Amino acid sequence: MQKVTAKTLSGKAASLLNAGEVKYVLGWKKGEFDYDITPALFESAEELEKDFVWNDFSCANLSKYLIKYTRSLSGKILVFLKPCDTFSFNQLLTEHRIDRQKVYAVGVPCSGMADEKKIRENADGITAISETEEGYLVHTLYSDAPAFISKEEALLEKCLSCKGWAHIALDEQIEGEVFAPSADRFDQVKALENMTPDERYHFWQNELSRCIRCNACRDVCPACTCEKCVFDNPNSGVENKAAANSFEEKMFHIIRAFHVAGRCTDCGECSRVCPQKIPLHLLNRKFINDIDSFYGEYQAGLDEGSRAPLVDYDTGDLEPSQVFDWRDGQNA
Amino acid sequence: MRKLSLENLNLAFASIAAKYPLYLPQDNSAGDAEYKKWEQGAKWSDKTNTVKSPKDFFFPQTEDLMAFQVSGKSIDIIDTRKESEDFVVFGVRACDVKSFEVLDNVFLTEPADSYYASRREHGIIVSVACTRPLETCFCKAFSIDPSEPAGDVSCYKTDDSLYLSANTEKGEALLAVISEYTEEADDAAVSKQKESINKIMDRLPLASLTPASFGGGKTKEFFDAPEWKSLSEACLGCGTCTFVCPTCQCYDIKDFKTGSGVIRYRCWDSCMYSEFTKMSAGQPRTSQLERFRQRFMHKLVYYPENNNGLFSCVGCGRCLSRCPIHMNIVKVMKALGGKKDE
Amino acid sequence: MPVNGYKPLIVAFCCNWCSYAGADLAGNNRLNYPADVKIIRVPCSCRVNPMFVLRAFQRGADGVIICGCHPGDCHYTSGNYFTRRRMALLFSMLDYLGIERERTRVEWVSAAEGAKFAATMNDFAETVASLGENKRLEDLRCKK
Amino acid sequence: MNNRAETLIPKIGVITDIRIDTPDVKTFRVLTPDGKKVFDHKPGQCAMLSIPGVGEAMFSITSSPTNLEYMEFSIKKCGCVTEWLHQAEVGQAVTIRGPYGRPFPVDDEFAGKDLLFIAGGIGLAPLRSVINYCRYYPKRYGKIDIVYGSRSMSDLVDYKEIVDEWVNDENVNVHLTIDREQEGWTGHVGFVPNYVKELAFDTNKTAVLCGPPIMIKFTLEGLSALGFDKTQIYTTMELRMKCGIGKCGRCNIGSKYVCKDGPVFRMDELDELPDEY
Repeated sequence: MQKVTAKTLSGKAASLLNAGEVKYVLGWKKGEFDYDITPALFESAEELEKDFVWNDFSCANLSKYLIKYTRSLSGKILVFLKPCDTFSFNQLLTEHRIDRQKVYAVGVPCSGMADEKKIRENADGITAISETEEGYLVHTLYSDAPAFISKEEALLEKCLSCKGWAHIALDEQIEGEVFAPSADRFDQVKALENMTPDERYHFWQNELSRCIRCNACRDVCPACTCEKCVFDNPNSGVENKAAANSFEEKMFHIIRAFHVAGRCTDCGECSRVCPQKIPLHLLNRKFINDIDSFYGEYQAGLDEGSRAPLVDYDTGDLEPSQVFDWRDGQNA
Repeated sequence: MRKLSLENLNLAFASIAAKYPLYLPQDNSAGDAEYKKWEQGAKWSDKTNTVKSPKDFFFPQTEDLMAFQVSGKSIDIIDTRKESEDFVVFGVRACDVKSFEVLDNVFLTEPADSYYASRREHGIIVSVACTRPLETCFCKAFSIDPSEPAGDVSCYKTDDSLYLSANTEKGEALLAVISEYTEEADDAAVSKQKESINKIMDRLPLASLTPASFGGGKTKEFFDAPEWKSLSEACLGCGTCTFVCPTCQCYDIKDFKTGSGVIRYRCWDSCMYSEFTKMSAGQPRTSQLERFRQRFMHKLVYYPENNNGLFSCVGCGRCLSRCPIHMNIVKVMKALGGKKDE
Repeated sequence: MPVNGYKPLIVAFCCNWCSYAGADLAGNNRLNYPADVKIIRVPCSCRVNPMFVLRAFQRGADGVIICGCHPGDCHYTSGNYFTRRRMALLFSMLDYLGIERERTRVEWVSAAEGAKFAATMNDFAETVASLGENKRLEDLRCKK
Repeated sequence: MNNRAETLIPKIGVITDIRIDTPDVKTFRVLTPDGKKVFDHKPGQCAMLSIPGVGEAMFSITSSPTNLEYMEFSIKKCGCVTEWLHQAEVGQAVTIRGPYGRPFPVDDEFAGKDLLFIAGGIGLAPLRSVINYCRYYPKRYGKIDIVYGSRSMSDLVDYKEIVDEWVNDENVNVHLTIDREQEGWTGHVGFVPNYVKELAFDTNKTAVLCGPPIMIKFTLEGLSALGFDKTQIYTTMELRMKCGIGKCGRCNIGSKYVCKDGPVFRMDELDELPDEY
């Protein structure tokens, strides 16, 4: 359950709208059920009153929409950003993808988001989800009493290792308690590194074989902002939608992750939206972990204007041939 | 009606698999169901539906159409088609069975698509009634009864048994393969199950959804509706809805250069993708709004117009649970279709 | 360098200014290196996009080596520094996906190092030969 | 299985002649490898040409069905396939499948009518087939008027045929125009829509339009101003196609597929469809 209420946020937005400070509000809109929330643009206090929602399912990172809206709309756009979303926002500013003048960024303290897919796994026919301090009461078609799932069990993957220690690059911050980080985000990466190559190969072969090449991971990614994606270029010889074979799957996922390496803020949207639940963040985190350990710690989106590691170098950098020995030494 | 004790289910699967490739929804490592080839020890998933629909069996995501050998100025066409063999798809839900009819209308109308037709002829479909429809299910809106699934064989799974009845010759032949494990039974248990399914159907959150205001000839009515703007606004333009949809049938034909020749293959395409209609001469659908509108207009207006009122949606609910931004046909129907009642 | 009669196919991306000249020198000096090393000349080692490496494997390469000027000697001042970072990350990622780490290599070979070029190729071909055919990054459509 | 009518598997064609029409339009003659016509078609229909590894694309068949020897395609260089074709030489094999689409109603609505063909630029290519068909059967149709315009003299497609044959056909009136004054040009200068208005055609004609969208738009306005009804005007459309048989799902305008229900549409039919082309 979020500490800050939807009322607080929509009230804030409504007053700015009414005062003429902003013309649009980019937020989350409620759906048919308690969990199917859609990013949406609100233009009036009435719309906010009717449809605005802020709860544990307001997972969507809204920063990427600002590229589109700052280009197509005239007038200031209020956007609600969770602490982790602000990294994406700041990275987009660094890359000059957003017209900052058109944005009124409001930071929202977040108490951690819930993963609808995790809740769904053990509940058929969810009719309602009520949020409590400790977790969720899941009402279904098939049991009279609601099932309880704790906040920790239902937590969204990215929130397990929350990096939301601070909001950055904001116009205004709503006061409130922020979720405290827990797990080391590189645990799973290290676990995979410690497997044998055969084990790793089979792990990824199994995960990537489910890929249906829907491109949702790419399309949702706030770092994937090319005007024309290499995968959409028919002359590149890359499959952009055919799940042709395991080579193409690896090719797509390696290149997708590589193209955002050094710019990926680890916002976790790719894994969240994957219809086949492929742990795509483990590819991105591998690059982040390698960058951190080879070239020094770097958090994309933390400092506006910072130089991404892949467009930078040091004359004393590690040689590719030394990478494995060096890392094995670190892990030992 | 034949009755198969669930204790003998694996033996029955083994007998079928000895004769035909047998595909069955099984749980994968991500906790979802997917169709996989049956092998000894495989467990039939309890999930109501698979992530990918079984349309893959008849209209695979990627398939080779032919090959070419090019030398100098000359071209040889190589027919790479292989003779299909009979196969069994087990555990298909009523909505997905209906989706084959929707696809048939496209692929089997003249000129028929022989790749699809041959697989349809060889596929034996065993459907199963839904005892646990989900909150995202709305097949009833499209007059599909999950307690009366069609297919070559229909079956009903109770706590201890599987009740099977053949609807076609292919189905009879399949039941003959497992006859040693089945016995004749009356339909008391099945009637009871149907009744309970129908009760659940009435309680579903989307039970009252209806496509009544849509249908052929309504292009003008809906095409310029202002609602499309807010509905499509958050759409990412990915292909998730299309690729999990059992009735989406758009495809692309592309060439792959192998180094020694060329393979011409077909793969699923999505009208949500920006290059779907892109030509060197121009782009008729320049915005995501137009692409988004195309997908739903096709399902709710264009397709019924060309197919005697049949909608190109079966209410399986896959897009409801998989869309990254939770925009789906139900929201579209409610936003556009509800207007007239007010 | 056949191991049990198997000869690996090696793709070597060589920068125009140093390594390609190094390969030339190796040839002029009649130094032996396997004929199954296919050299692709690139203006600078940093022209090698990660996709080139994957594409080479797809098209049947069993090993991919990228050769450029020694760090500090790049014709374009800093190109090979970028190569170094990119390939370090890419190779590490390939290893992470369970693809044999010995199939990829970066070596710095100057125009004067004909002998180093030949020795590098011999050594790499031997290493790759001992791994056998590339199975984990193959595309069956290209194997006909 | 191979005895099925297989529509996605093409036949082999060979380019036996290449004519340079304009700086960016070439006309290709295609025959089977043993020198026969690949298939019969009706005026206005299309065929899928492809070069394996380059791509497949839909082209209107420019030659008339009454030509029993060969088929011709006038192709403007504008994308991958067309660029490749433009550098091809005589003897090059291509793959070809078809014919696709609904032809012009030459046996029904056109019969006995005076015909008015209006084309701009490469828009003449799809009309050449029907024009020559109607010229071949002069008794079936009334007078034929052709208004054809292009950017310049050198951009007029099939100029030789127009001058040598059409102009000399007593049943045909040819009205040529180019966009700007040019040395050596004694004909009309100006845009097609204005020229159509100037020519003030009688409204008892059936009109057929093909050209860039902007030309179509203004010519339509011109024709309406002259008193033409939408049921008297036909056009032929082009959208991206992959299958040619109404299954791949991309060339639709509303519920109609251009490859199957078109490419020929009557203007009042198009009016019923959403404005998305």
